[in-house]
Amino acid sequence: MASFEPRIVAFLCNWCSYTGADLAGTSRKKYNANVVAIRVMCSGRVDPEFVFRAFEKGADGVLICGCHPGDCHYIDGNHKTAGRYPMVRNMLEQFGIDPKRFRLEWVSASEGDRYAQVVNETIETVRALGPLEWPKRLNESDTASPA
Amino acid sequence: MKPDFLEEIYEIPGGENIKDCIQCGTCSGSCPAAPNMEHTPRQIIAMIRAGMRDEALASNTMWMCASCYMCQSRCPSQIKITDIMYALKRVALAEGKAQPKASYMAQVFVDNINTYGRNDERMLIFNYYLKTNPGKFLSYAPIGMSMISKGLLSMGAPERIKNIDQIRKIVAYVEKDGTA
Amino acid sequence: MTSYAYYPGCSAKATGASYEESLMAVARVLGIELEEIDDWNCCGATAYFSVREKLAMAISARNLALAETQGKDIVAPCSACYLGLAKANKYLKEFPETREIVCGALKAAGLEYNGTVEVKHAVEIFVQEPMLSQVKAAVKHPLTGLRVAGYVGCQMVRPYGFDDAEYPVALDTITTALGATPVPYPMAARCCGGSQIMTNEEVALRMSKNVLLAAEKAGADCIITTCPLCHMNLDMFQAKVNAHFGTNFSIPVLYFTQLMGMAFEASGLGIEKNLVGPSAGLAAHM
Amino acid sequence: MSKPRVGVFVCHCGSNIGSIVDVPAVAAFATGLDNVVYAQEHKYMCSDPGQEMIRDAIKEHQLNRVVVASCSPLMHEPTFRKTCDEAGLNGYLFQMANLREQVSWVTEDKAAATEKAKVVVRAAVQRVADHTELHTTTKPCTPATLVIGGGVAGIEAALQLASSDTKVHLVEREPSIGGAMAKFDKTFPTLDCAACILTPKMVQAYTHPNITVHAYSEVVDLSGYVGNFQAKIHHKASYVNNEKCTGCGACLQKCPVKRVPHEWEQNLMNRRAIYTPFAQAVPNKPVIDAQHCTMLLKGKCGICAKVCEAGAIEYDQAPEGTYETIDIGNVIVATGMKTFDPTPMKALGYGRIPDVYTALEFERMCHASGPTEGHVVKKTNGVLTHGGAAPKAVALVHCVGSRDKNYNEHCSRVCCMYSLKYAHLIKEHVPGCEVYDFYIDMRCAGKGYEEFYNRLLREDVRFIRGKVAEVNNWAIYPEEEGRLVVRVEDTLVGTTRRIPVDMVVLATGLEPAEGAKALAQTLHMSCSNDGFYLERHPKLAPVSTATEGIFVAGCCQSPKDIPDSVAQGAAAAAQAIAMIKRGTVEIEPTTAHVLEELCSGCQICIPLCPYDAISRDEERRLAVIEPAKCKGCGTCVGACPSSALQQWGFDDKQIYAEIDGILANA
Repeated sequence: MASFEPRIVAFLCNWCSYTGADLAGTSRKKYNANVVAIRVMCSGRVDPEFVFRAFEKGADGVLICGCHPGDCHYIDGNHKTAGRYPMVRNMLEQFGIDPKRFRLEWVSASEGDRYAQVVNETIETVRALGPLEWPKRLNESDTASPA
Repeated sequence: MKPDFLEEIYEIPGGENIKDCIQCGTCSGSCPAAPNMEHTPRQIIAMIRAGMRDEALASNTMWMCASCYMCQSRCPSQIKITDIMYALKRVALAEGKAQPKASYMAQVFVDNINTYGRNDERMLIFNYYLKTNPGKFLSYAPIGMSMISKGLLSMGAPERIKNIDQIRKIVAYVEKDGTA
Repeated sequence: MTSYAYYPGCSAKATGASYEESLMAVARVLGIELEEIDDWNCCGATAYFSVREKLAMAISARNLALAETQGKDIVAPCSACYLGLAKANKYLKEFPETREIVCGALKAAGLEYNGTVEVKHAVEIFVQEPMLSQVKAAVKHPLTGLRVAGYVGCQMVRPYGFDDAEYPVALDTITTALGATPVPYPMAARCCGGSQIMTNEEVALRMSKNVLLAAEKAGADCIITTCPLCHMNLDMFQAKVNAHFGTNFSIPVLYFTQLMGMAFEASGLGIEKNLVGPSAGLAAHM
Repeated sequence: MSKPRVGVFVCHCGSNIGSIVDVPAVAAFATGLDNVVYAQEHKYMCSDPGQEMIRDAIKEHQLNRVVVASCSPLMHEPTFRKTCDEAGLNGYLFQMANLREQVSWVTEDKAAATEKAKVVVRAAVQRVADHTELHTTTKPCTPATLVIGGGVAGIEAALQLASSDTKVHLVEREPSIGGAMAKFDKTFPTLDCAACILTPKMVQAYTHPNITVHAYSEVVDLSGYVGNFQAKIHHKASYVNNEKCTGCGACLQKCPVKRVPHEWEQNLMNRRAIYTPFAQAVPNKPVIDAQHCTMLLKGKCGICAKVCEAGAIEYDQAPEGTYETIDIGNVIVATGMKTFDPTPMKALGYGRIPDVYTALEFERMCHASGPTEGHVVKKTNGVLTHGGAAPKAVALVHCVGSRDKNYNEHCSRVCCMYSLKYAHLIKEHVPGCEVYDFYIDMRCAGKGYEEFYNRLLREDVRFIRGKVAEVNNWAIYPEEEGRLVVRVEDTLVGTTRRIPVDMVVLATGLEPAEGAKALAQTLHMSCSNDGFYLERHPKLAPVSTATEGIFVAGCCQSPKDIPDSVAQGAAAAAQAIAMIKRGTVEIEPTTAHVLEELCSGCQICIPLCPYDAISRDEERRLAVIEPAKCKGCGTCVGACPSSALQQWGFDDKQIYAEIDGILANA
């Protein structure tokens, strides 16, 4: 069958990573079309609920990008995101979702190349894990038997 | 003119950033052998980009290179120039375009390794001058004699490593799909 | 007890014999075990790369595979061997398709390469602590007043190497540890001409001449080298340089291990095998 | 709320989107989506006809939601928001779908790009249905402006602002304003004396009633928002009372500590423990260097206080200095640059060979009040003194630390020109001196620059195209004895050359100033890859930044010459003046708010707010948000366990809708 095309939702912070993603565009850096981005004012705005909602609605991977520590437009929103990140990973594991499907990366406004690279890496990691189809397999454990 | 000559060099490990050359001349300015080269290293890179394949391969520049890596360490575009000089030597040898004597030395050196697994200096000097300038070999006699008297040159036959078959298997394996 | 896999290189058994002898003598004094790699083959130096690239790496990698069976880092006294092995070790990690071919070739020969050993130059193992203090402690005859030009040539410090690429300090560190005085030497990391002495003699002689000229101008009593090819060009062909350029250099050229041996009052250093006899400054310490 | 009637407008953006994304197909796809009552495409949505089309459609089809699928919201969200307002539709009932920067420009495969475009449009359509009317709040704009950096760009900005009768705070961390330009002898291409054209402006800035110069001070904190910033300034302890000090200079003569390396003079001469950076310093008030003043270190001396008739010396000033907070509406950052330290480029010999100088060192040598009072001379056994021997030949080396991936990849723009200036100055100061100029590309792109280059060609400067590979101070050939040797390839001739000279001047490139990264974090500004400050848009908004109310000018944004720095200073001032003249600023309504019926008073949100905008109403045990303080980051909203906190424009429902739109039929 054609290689599995994962669907990934990305949450990008307005000041750094969304601008970095736009820079990847203006510099014509190519990356696969599996990732669609949602703009939030700060990575701190990303409620863990959004992550679970994305998986519940059929996403195979979720990526959050924020400013490098010290660069946050709101002083330390990114530190709070980093604080929530381990908790969300543990919960995903308890739901039987492989934590490698969920990723947090710092991308600055001038790192167009890095954004494209992070996106492509994430797609390949998730592609290797195969489709999640969490809604159908709510009880079956994902880590035990990846597709 | 062969425009894809640039791509050919570009593919070689170490040749990947030849496209970044801004022709500044730092490499030639750093090269101790440049005064004796028909083309300076910078000119050779310009010729590669211009697709002047035959002229570049026929030049003596890469055969003058002493592999001191000064050019590579100073290049503002971080081009591995010494690796590119090796690449040119290989392509010149492979296509029989290498005219200067230097290419014989490399050939004799490799033959020694493929035959004995090691390089006996006497064999290297003897075979090289036999091919290029036998008279010259005699001029080494005084230095040779003093080296023998100081025990730096044995008179015995050249040694062969125990597992010379491993060398042959390696050569056979790599040569089988004709990779350069 | 520091122990290394010793890679002698082809010249160590012939024209560079005194380099091996003095290295072994110094290692004995400092309690360093140099276990020669069994059935090592020629590293290919620069020549093999000029003929075949992937094959050159495979031939060189055979030594890496053999050293991996000993499980110890490689010490190569000759700069050309050091670079030949270090380059293979590095490129095999950087270029996957080259690694595939080389590992395939080695497997065909019943060998295996995993990249688990590092390649070190002989100078490196003496200048880093704790060994440097042991070198100082082992000095029985401080070489006070001896003016030494530390010459590393090129491939020990470029393109990789553990010291500055243009103004290395390692040999000066050793010279000072032995009680001698390092002279400011601008040609410390410039090329002696290497194998061009055979293929383009005029170029190589000019390069060696400049190395000798700088040492003479710096008032050095002797030059210490870290490579048998540099030693050959500077010592054995010093007469040829004089003949060609009308100079009258008479600068003794020692391996840095011979200088260390002198300070340790060790025997079997092979100093008598150097063609150019000792200068007055050097003789005072012999 | 009436049922959503969504209009979707898909843009070709010329060929930027249309050449990769099948725009008609996306428009057709949009018509099939829920709530979409109208879909149209256009070659340029942001053009007047494009906007006209939206306005007409809103009226004709009673649209109460609009989606524009075109470029990034960071590009044209304000444009289309205004378009909707003009058609009577609240600008926030609108959402953009980023089809250019995040779809067409980054996707090679046309089919995949079109599919992705459809998904992005669907997400926007589903999100916009949940949008609610919002209104920006207008806040008064404090008519005072903070200018950080007293170089030529900062001075120009301050003077322009002051001439519009508004208050300016000019903060400069050196004891005097003037910046890098004050160190120059002459300027290219006119060969004006730098001091003659700069000092009048410095004095004008210092004496202008509307400008307060905070010299020897630094900005350590910035809070608030556009129109209402609070800046905390740290006044370093100068141990001199500026009001009392008359600038008579008596203390400068008598201070017994004479051998302190003079940083301003590139350490080519010494200064005393009490000093002013240069003769025409503005303010002309000395400062005491606490690291070298024996009175401050050991409590012995006090000579400067004795000779000071004005009694301005105050040894008892607090060593940590004083702090002051000011209210301002805008900030203009003009913190300049520093030049590259060539020491790591060992081949060029700086630091190893005495007569190898950096550009600024040579600039000071040419300057009449510099270490050699304008005499271009060699050092005599390592020390630079007036009596030194004049050089017979000088080498000017271009691109030192610039256009070099081992150091700085960027071209520093000004070095070719100032090297030409040096060539002229050498010919002038040392008649008959040979001047060699080693360049890769002679970049003379400014007004009158090429003509200046032609002038130097006529002054017999030897131009050699080739980057200098090394400079050595030991001779191989007789004519090199006792001289420096430059080794280079003359690339136009194709040969390597060894050129004996007596002096080398390195055209060191321009880098971000010392402490630039720290200031960026204090002001929450981004830096581009090369470390200079990131402008909002390199072509269309070069002096503004992503943050409203914060502008950049001069070399802190990227290397540039004096004319461009002055122009940017004035440009930044104009944008600040426009906001001050308006008197108000529009504050984005995307702040957080509390749904009191859901709030359990658990206080998780309170410590999360970096701006203390959340407090607790003790009687009703509820969280309360002060909208003026809230900057709309949403961190509290993301943490609230009972979703009692929401953010206007980024409501949970809206983001859920966007997620569902992306993953529909996944």
